[in-house]
Amino acid sequence: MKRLSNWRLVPFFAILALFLSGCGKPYLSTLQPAGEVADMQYGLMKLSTLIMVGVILVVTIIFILVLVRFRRKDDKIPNQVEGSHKLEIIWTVIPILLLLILAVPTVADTFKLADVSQMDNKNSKALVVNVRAHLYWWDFEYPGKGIVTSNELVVPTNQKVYFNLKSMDVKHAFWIPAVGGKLDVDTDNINKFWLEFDNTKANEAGNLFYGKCAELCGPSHALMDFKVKAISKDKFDSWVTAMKNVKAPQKADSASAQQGQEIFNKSCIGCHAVTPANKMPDTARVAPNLTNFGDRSRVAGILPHTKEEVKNWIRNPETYKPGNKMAGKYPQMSEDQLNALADYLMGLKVQ
Amino acid sequence: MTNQEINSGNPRVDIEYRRKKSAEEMRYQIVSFSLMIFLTLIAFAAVGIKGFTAWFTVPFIILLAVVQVIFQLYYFMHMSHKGHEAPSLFLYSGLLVGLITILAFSTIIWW
Amino acid sequence: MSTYAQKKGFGATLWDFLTTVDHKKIAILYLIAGGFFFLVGGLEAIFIRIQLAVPNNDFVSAGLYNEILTMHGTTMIFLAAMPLIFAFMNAVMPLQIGARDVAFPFVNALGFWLFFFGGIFLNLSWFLGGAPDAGWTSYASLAVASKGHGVDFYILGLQISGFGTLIGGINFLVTIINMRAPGMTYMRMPLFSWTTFVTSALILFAFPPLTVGLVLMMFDRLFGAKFFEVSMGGNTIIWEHLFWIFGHPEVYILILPAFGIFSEIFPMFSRKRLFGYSSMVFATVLIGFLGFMVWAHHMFTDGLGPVANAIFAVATMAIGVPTGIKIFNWLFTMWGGSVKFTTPMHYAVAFIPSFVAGGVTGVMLASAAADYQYHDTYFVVAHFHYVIVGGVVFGILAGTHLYWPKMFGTMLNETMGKITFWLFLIGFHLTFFIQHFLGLWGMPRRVFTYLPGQGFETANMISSVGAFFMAVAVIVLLLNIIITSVKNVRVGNDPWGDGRTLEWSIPSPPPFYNFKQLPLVRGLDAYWLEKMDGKKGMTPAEPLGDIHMPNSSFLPFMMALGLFIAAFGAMYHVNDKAWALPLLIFGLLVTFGSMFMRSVKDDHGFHIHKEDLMEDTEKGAKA
Amino acid sequence: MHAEEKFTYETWPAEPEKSTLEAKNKFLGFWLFLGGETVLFASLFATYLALKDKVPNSSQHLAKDLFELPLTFVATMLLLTSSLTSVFAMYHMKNFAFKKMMLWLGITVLLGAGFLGLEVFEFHKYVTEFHHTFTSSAFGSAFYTLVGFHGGHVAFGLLWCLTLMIRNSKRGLNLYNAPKFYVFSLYWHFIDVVWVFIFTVVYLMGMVG
Ligand code: HEA
Ligand code: HEA
Ligand code: HEC
Ligand code: CUA
Ligand SMILES: [Cu+2]
Repeated sequence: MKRLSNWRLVPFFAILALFLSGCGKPYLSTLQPAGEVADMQYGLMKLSTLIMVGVILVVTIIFILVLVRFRRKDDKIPNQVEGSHKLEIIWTVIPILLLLILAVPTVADTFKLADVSQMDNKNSKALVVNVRAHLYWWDFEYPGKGIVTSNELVVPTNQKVYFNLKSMDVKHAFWIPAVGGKLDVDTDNINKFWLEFDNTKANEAGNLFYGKCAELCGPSHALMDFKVKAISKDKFDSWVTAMKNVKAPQKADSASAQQGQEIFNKSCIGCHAVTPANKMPDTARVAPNLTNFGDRSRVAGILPHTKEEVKNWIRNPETYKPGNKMAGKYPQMSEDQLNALADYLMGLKVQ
Repeated sequence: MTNQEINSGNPRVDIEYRRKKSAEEMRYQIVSFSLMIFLTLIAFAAVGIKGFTAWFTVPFIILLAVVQVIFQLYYFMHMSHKGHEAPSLFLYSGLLVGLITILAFSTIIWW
Repeated sequence: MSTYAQKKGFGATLWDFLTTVDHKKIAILYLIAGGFFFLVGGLEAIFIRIQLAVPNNDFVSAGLYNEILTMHGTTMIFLAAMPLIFAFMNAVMPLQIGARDVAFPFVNALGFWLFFFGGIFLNLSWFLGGAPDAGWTSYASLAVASKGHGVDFYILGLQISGFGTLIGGINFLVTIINMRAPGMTYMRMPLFSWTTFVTSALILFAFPPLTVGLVLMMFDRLFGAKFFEVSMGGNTIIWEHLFWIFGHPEVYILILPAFGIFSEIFPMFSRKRLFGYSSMVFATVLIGFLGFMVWAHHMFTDGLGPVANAIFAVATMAIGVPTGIKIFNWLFTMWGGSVKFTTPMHYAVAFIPSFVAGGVTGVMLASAAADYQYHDTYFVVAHFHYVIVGGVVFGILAGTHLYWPKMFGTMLNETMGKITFWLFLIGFHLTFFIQHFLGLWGMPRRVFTYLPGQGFETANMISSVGAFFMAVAVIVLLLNIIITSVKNVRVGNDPWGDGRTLEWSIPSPPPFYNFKQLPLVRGLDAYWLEKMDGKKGMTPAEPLGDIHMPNSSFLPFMMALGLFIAAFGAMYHVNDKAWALPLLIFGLLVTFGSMFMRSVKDDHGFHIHKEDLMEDTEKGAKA
Repeated sequence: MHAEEKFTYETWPAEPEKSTLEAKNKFLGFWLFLGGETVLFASLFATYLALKDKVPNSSQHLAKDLFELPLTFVATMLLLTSSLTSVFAMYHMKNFAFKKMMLWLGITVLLGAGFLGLEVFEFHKYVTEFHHTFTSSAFGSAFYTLVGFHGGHVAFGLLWCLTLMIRNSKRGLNLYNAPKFYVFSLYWHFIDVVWVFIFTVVYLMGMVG
């Protein structure tokens, strides 16, 4: 019987090991935290898992003993026990203690994560990003720097980055699993929080983290991904300078691209900006800013960043993101025009 | 479960007693009605007369409302009578849930 | 049994069920309708799992997936789990407390028909232009933006069926407070009746906020109000609060009766009285009470601020304590007992580790700062299916096997029952265990597909395979029901042989008046006490006398039908259809007309005379 | 005691609203329903408080511009008095004085109808003079929903009372209909309770600003 219960414990330890080993992908998994916030949360996860596994173990041991020892063997009527005060006190007090152990760090971390006092501090040099969620794409504005980028957030590592979240249509949620927990992007009010991107972990993840929309927002909710390029402070600063330098739409360099630019200026520029200093009010920014489209790693957040996929996207966005707000808003393009547009767009680089 | 006879053996004695009880209760009810009207008047006056700050007026009129409602419940709706244990339990539970709702809506809806 | 066992034609039987006010027949109606919706919801679950089995799947489209997802959650919670629980509450609770009937038989029937028509209305959306697609939570910004009538079906359907649930709850409360048999004090009441009581109280206080939420949403979508329109001063968080002030108690509305069923099964098949009865009662009440203090744990990521999050986190964790008390009391009920592994007992035993696993992940979710990671991921999906399937569905399946003989007079086959059990158990863990990890690895919930290369493929495939095990299990259960109904082997009062409470002291199924003479209750487990004293049945508490019974009525059906019709009118009125307003008025006239009829036509019911009852006894003895 | 039994002044029980099992059930069931209604109205109050004065632009009127003391005061007096008259009705019900009960119920209905009339007048004024409508802002929606729900309850109560009175006008009191009258009076008081909070929270607090 003892042997049996020991044998039954093996899977639990296996599960525990699996859980703590942190599988999943480094650019995505919450079990491979890559920043202060995710670390804190991972710590809470480990603590709570430990407690919970303890609880499960106790229950399981009693459970197995019962199943093994008290099967019906004869027609004897067992003793009708009413209860036991001692036992009842034990299983009231111990859980309370366990919960207290969990509650204290929970409360402490909850307050730590909500501390955005640096944002309101006029003198602080904290980096702030205004995040605006739109149906199936993300807009990132760097206030004070006068630049806007879309679908690919660029941040410096090893420093706190503060976020203002605002939705332009329905509710979304902003989530970079490997770097920290999510916060809703509400329609009613601006939500604020901070994240920190760890430099070493970012390198392990290829400097690219996956971000997701975590609140059901319509048909393409599943496809409302974005990417986070986490780079060192120096690289970030040079990126900002490079972006700022784009004062006017970049000139196309090849003939095909030039043709593409013309088409773009006719059919697309009404929605898409190609300069980073977007002066329009935020409600008028109806489409992703494409200034640095050539530097991106995905098309529309999900498709591989190749010329072919750019063409596919423009040919028929609806097949890739059902319900998106671009489909049907511009004339059908011929194969040549698609080629030209793709050449132009892929050439939009700042670095 | 049939009911036990509430009346005593002699109906006349009982009736007399009951009449007296109800007349007495009626007096209470008229008194509480007058008080309710009086409280209402004060509440309206507190708002009508300029010069009080909202910090005073609002809690004050809410207090008056609560008192008035207690009169309604205990005298008009007879919650003071026995046999109202279950009704009070459920009314107060409902009130508790409702107050928590109102508290939440005046704090964590933002602004 | 002169009145009960007569063979009737199909039409007469149908009419009987359409007009019945007998709680035992209403129980059967709830069982059938709830069972049907369970199959529908299960089929939707299967579609979900097929779509997610492989990345980039196109089994269903994105929009359709959201409809299936929404309807799966809504159907399972409102139209399957709750009605199935109501079935057992109706079938068993009045018998357990020794009552001849419920307090409001007419209202009881009305409650059922409202639920039924609400459910039908909701599901008709599939055929009338598309189902609701904003999730079962129907968060306001998305729900108001949702095109077509899907969300309107949700609002109106839930409004109608929710009203049915509410009056059903009041009926149970009054029944328990006023109609317990002589000697049945509160602290002698079987635990299932206690959980019915607390659940009904939760319904009474939790459904009004939902009603208000649905009304506001209806006004916004159908009548141009601006509650949730931010540019007009509205606020969508109001919906979230109202929904969860209802929604969290709702999950305890589901689980408490399941706890009740298990609290009957453990003592029965351990032949031992429930360990720590009074602390079980206390824990039930405490869970119900705390259930109203924690709703914002569904809104940790809303940005309510650290103070609110911390308060609600701690309050939520507190619920683990009374639940733990229950778990250990069940374990110690079996400890030292004589445990027989019948099918219901299988479910009860499997429930303990499954539910504990789901419960402790609940406590993990309660840790607000960590919930920022879990929220809206598959970790949450895993949590709630562990508690709901491992708790509520196991409870329902256990109850089905346990009470089947009491409701229908014949046993379900035990071997097939155990096959169902094992298939379901394996499938359940296979489907949902791995989902914890999917969530932690970064998979959000409510996604119609996922891209390859993120490490989600294998786990999703495993999960989908598990779902099919559950489907096979359900099919075996259906076969079991068909086969045993055809064989129809009749059973006696106490077919399990270990019955402890009053319902096992009377015939299966019971006569329509339940108790010829009300029983005298001498303690907890009243029937068991008598059995231990060597008696064959309960000692009557009253001499044999006439019994007063309510008349059947078709009005409940009509009232519900009227609202069903009116709902169509309200919905199509936004499309400027000329017939919509008249239809709305007509429907309301049907409902209010029926109510009017009900109040002006006196209905004093009828009496069963002493002589007939005696005749019944003789026949019963012969049969 | 059977519901159909005929009674006299002498045999009429002390608590007719609780003398049969059916009556007891009705009595308790109705109280529980009121418990639920408490939560319902609390939710509406909460919504109103969250949306009070939430208007899209400054051209729209706020609570302090809309409400006036005299109108609310008269309405309040009507409803409070009707609560008293229904207490009188119940007093006579308990004394088996059917005619007097009917008279007081009639007065209750009249007062209630007066209240409702004032409410309609008031709404009409807001809509025409202030363009404060159900659809003009979240504030408007919340205001009309809360006050309208109460008004709807009053209207339903009036119909209910009238139905009871007409239906039972020829048959006098018995244990079948006495609980119905009693339960109606509970309902009517409850409406009054809600109104006390409406005039305090919506009107008076609205005028305070
Ligand atoms: C029957 C249904 C049911 C039940 C019983 C529970 C029970 C619990 N739930 Fe769950 N929950 C849901 C159904 C249910 N839940 C659903 C449907 C959702 C998702 C809704 C949606 O978004 O669609 C949800 C979501 C949900 C969330 C929100 C997650 C999110 O969206 O981010 C949270 C957060 O706190 C939570 C917590 C809890 C807790 C603490 C319990 C506790 O009651 C559990 C208590 C039990 C135990 C703890 C185990 C036994 C105890 C012991 C053995 C004693 C010792 C234990 C300790 C010391 C820990 N639940
Ligand atoms: C009582 C509640 C309940 C129950 C019992 C279930 C049961 C199941 N649920 Fe779930 N589920 C929810 C309530 C419930 N669910 C809720 C509230 C949500 C959230 C919705 C939202 O986000 O809005 C959800 C969401 C949800 C998801 C997440 C979807 C997403 O986020 O994208 C998934 C995915 O795996 C899932 C799967 C399942 C499965 C496989 C079962 C299985 O256990 C089902 C087993 C049953 C069967 C398999 C039935 C078999 C039927 C047949 C064989 C048909 C035969 C037909 C005829 C004879 C006509 N459910
Ligand atoms: C109605 C305005 C509109 C017009 C006109 C429009 N688009 Fe778009 N475009 C959008 C929106 C909205 C998105 C984001 C779609 C999504 O991800 O859901 C988008 C996305 C894109 C993307 C992917 C952006 C990224 O960040 O990866 C590209 C490339 C693109 N559009 C190119 C074009 C081209 C080329 C044209 C003209 C032929 C065009 N668009 C016309 C609205 C528009
Ligand atoms: Cu945006 Cu989901
Ligand atoms: Cu909850």
